[in-house]
Amino acid sequence: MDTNLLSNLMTPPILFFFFGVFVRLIGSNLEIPKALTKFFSLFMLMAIGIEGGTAMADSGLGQEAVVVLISAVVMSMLVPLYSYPILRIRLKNLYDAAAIASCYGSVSAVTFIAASSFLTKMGVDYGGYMIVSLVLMESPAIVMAVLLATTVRSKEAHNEGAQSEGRPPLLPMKKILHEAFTDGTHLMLIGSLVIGAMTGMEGKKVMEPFTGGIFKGMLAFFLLDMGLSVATRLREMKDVGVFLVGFGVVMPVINSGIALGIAHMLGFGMGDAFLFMILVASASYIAVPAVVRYAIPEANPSLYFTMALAITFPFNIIVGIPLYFKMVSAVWGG
Amino acid sequence: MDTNLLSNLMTPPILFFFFGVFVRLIGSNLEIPKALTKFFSLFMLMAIGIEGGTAMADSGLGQEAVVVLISAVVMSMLVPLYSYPILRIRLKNLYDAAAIASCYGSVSAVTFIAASSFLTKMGVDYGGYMIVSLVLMESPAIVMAVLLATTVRSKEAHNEGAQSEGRPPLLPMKKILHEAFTDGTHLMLIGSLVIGAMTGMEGKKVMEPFTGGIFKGMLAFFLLDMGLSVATRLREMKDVGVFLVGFGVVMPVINSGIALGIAHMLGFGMGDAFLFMILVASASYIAVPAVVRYAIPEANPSLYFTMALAITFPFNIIVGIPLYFKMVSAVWGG
Amino acid sequence: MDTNLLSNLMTPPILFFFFGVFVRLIGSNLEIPKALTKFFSLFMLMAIGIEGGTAMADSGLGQEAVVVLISAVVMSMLVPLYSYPILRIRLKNLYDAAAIASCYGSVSAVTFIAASSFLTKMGVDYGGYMIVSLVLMESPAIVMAVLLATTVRSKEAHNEGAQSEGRPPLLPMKKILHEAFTDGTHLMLIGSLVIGAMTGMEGKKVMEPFTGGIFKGMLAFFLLDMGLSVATRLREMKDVGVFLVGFGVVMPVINSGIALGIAHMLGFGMGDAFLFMILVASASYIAVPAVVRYAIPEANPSLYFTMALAITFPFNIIVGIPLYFKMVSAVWGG
Amino acid sequence: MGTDGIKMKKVEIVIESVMIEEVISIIDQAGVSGYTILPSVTGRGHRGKRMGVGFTDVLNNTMIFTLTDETTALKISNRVKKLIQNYAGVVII
Amino acid sequence: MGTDGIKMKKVEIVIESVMIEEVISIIDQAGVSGYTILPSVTGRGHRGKRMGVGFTDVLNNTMIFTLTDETTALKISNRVKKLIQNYAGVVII
Amino acid sequence: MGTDGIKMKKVEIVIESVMIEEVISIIDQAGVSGYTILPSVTGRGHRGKRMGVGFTDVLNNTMIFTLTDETTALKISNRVKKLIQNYAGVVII
Ligand SMILES: Nc1ncnc2c1ncn2[C@@H]1O[C@H](COP(=O)(O)O)[C@@H](O)[C@H]1O
Ligand SMILES: Nc1ncnc2c1ncn2[C@@H]1O[C@H](COP(=O)(O)O)[C@@H](O)[C@H]1O
Ligand SMILES: Nc1ncnc2c1ncn2[C@@H]1O[C@H](COP(=O)(O)O)[C@@H](O)[C@H]1O
Ligand code: NA
Ligand code: NA
Ligand code: NA
Repeated sequence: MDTNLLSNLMTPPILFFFFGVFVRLIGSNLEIPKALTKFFSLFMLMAIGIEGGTAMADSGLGQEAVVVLISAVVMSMLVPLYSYPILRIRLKNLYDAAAIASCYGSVSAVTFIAASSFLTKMGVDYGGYMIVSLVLMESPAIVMAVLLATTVRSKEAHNEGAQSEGRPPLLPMKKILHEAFTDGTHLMLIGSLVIGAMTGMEGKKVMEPFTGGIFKGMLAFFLLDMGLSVATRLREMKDVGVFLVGFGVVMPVINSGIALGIAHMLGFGMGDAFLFMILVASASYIAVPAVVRYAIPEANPSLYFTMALAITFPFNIIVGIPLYFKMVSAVWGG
Repeated sequence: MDTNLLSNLMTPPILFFFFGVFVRLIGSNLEIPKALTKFFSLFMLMAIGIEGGTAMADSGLGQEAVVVLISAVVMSMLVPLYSYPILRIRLKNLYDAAAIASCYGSVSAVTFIAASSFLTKMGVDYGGYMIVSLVLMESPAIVMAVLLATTVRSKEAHNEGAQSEGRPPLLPMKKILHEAFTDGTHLMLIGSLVIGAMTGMEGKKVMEPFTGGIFKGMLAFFLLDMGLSVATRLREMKDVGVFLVGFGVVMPVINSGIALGIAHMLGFGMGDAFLFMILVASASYIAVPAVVRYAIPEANPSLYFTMALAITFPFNIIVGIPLYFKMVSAVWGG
Repeated sequence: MDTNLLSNLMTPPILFFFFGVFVRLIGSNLEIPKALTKFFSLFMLMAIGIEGGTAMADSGLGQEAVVVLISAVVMSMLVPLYSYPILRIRLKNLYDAAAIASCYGSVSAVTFIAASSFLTKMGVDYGGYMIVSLVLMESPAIVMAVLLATTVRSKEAHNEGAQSEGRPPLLPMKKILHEAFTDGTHLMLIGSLVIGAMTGMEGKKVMEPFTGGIFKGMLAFFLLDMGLSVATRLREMKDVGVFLVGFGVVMPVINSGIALGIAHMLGFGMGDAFLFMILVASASYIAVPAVVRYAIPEANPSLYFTMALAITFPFNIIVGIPLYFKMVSAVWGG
Repeated sequence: MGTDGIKMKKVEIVIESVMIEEVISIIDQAGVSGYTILPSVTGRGHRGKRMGVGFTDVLNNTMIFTLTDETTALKISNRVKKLIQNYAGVVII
Repeated sequence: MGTDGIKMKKVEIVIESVMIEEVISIIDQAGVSGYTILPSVTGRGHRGKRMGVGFTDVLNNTMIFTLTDETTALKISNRVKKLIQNYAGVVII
Repeated sequence: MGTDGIKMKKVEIVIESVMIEEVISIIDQAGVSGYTILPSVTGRGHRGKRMGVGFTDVLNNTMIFTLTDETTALKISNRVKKLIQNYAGVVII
């Protein structure tokens, strides 16, 4: 089965990711125009949104789905809550701890895509509501981060006393929440989900050659660009020390383990359990960093963005997907 | 039939248009990179051009086609001619009146696309020469506008007498006509039509997965961006008063009515009649505003561009298409 | 057969090339956004890379293939070597001679694509290793050019004696070689070839709708942009005199003749022979000029780039493909 | 320097893209008649390289400049300088 | 300021994109040795927001600057200022 | 002009895109704290029109500017001026 695992993982899109990393590490000038990378990311959100919406329209939201969705939201709040104290052990800048915790509470859509296409190749089913989980897990993590940061700030203000006057102005909470809930990539996914649900199978069929047929090719290009970006960040990684690299690799495994326990306890199907693990184990490098940069300016984006993109993302793609699948297979007896 | 009408209208591309409007109105930062919007518009012109060219190659230009084409050209000159005095009733700046009249004499390719795919879903045929009409209706309207503006200018010069010396310089007519006939989007449509006609069904088959298969997906992205642009213009709409909003909504209905009368009188087929109404009722927000900006600098682009894009386009898509279809059905006894 | 030749050549993509030339010559403002042209070029390299890699995986590298590949590499070094003295006859700036020689030693991927799709339409087979030839022919030509330039430089330094101090600094050879072998477009082709070879038919199938289905449409857009660029260069062509225009037209024919001789001598299959002629006859306007600009700053890019793009490319597409096919047919008795 | 004969100053600001809306509202509040935006620039500064990745604006910069009188220029500059204590950016008058 | 030791002026022009060709020919006619174009900028001015839509240039701006001697700079500036009575734009010397 | 009260100079460089890495390393070696890049500009100069084609950088320009003290500004300017004897470009201080 292991060679099967590997061959199901080593598809052209994933190989283009490795190619991108390699190409940048040897110092090539290969570049994907930014306008296209932006488009590819929106395209992918559209495609999975429609996929998920159609599946929802087809099967509705049963009790099983509701349990999964609630678990997803809860985990996206719990992960930051228990990650924060872990991060505080070593990080002096508590804002960094809050920001990183937030990214790990949220999810990576590309990891989800890779995992779900791997699952399909392994012949395992999953519910369309898993995509809804993906959507629901974005914002709570951001809200948690903002709350954590606010706590830090008021503590600091208390310690510093009257000196706090000289500090740079912060953005009002209303603006921050607005930003968190209207982030473009976030809405793109929700909108596509709703449109998929409204138009059902017929809508899906109309969009199929675009969102289905050419999907893997677009994904290949996007992953190539991600490979380039990952390598660029790896080269600049001096900020990220051993502790954080360790966190970026160990935390996903812990998170996936906790997710596995919950999934088993609540009686998820095997496919749903696997994707739930992936969601909980992955970290956001698109939507969340953009909002966190806005909301917690005191935190260094080189840290949280680099960790989510350049450490945890490749780890999940290469090691995580087969590992979590073995874990889930062992428990569900696959 | 009404729910049928609605479901044939509410396809994913159109829903993405509404989504775009919504997203911008709530202040999201969602953006489609401009390079891609530009590309989508060229792509769509290529696709319908090839479609039309192939149809032409297939069936040739019969007498019926010639009658339709002449009617189209005539209407693209008549609409500005009778719109101008209507606009003068309230507009002080006569250049604005000329510019707006010009946009309404010309056509909207996207409205045409939406209407023709709606027609196909309703199971009604139409001639490939309707796309030729689309092409032919662009330039005459511009020429009319330039003539109107020239009249206004000479009248003003007469009134002002010697003072006219201080006025900013205008571009020579030769440059303006060159611009009108070599506008990139205009030529893209013509070129694709000719290439479609030259290569016929075989050429179409070669291009099919690109111009056919993925068309609806590309359209969805383009309409999403149009939704964003429409909402942006709506937010900036202070320039456009009640009179002009009224014009943008009522005029298409009047124009479509006149088109209906002509189509009936000349014995058009039902599908041709419907698309003829759409062409006459729609207003240009791509090719014409670009040339008019160049040719009639005294007119305010916020007016004519906003009216064509943010008022008449959505009106035609939402209300116009089903309304004109009902009108045409009533007369042709569909 | 001649009308068959013509109709197999005059496909929509090629016609869009002519359309692009025409449109720019009449002064239209039609533009393809640069980000997309860049993407189209990478897309095409990905598509042919995967195609070639899959074919390789399927059939392996037999003795025949090895002979072809060695011939290709040898020719990419020979062409600059014998082109350089020819160019010296009239060119005073020997760096220009070296740079031009280099471009003609290398290859044009788009010419190759047009030729191979023409070949397929003519019903003639060819080996997947021809794409490997395409890859292998890029770098040797650059290395030859750098060697030629270095010779010129040391001769000049000798002539000038002590004066050479004031000359602008050159980039170190190590940097130049790095640039030559890590050029982005070059690596994109190699990477896709390797990924195609690794994933074989299964990988190809996954990517098919993207790299296969919509290929012709993307090619049409790319060729449209190339047509625009060719016409722009033609308008600026004052630098390129009669001698160089002659070189750009005659040299491909000579090169293809030599390639024909070698192919016949070594017993290539007809399809392989034809594509070998195309590779030898074509000149690079993407990868090589970029590296040569870096490596031989003393040469004028308006010369070598314009010649490869605006003279030899259209010549090969319009005259070369049918001509070389007739030549190969005459010898192979097609 | 100036469009109307009055002595005008050009204030140039490079700011991380996520904050461009804030800078615009600072300029708007200062009552300036206009500004020009250069949407996508990259760079290096105290906060390291900001060479952008395509799928997020977190490491992109945006440039904006405005022509205005000296007093307003200073007012804008001061407010933006406060902002860039927290966010990547640079102000040039 | 300058490349050749001569006192040079930098003339910066923001103009609506449809008119960039006209501005280039003004610069060409003034006999200037070169110019640089920043193809896609957005902005706000007396004529409202020009924040571009992708499918048309009607609401886009383009920026161009040229280095030249003072006399030529003034000449260009004056001609462009006439142009921007009718078209959106701003000139900075 | 300046961010920190010290008298600062702005050095602006337009260079053909293939050489931007070289210019960056000149700036880096001069020990400057930062720079900003305008990735894609076009133009005309002594070497003719550089109006870019999409599929190659050979005819594209890139602009970069850096704020620094006067001495460093001159140092950078001199080194870049040597570079543009061979490559298309212009330096403005
Ligand atoms: N000395 C400088 N010259 C030009 N641009 C600078 C300079 N310092 C900073 N920048 C720009 O401002 C951005 C943020 O700078 P910083 O906040 O210092 O990281 C950088 O990414 C550059 O684009
Ligand atoms: N005060 C200003 N500072 C910077 N840019 C300006 C200013 N005023 C106008 N602009 C630019 O010039 C364009 C046209 O201005 P206007 O013609 O005043 O609408 C605007 O869209 C801006 O890009
Ligand atoms: N006088 C000038 N004003 C503004 N930009 C210039 C000027 N001269 C040259 N440039 C820019 O520098 C590039 C290279 O110039 P050159 O090396 O003279 O061909 C041109 O393509 C322009 O972008
Ligand atoms: Na997570
Ligand atoms: Na109309
Ligand atoms: Na060759």
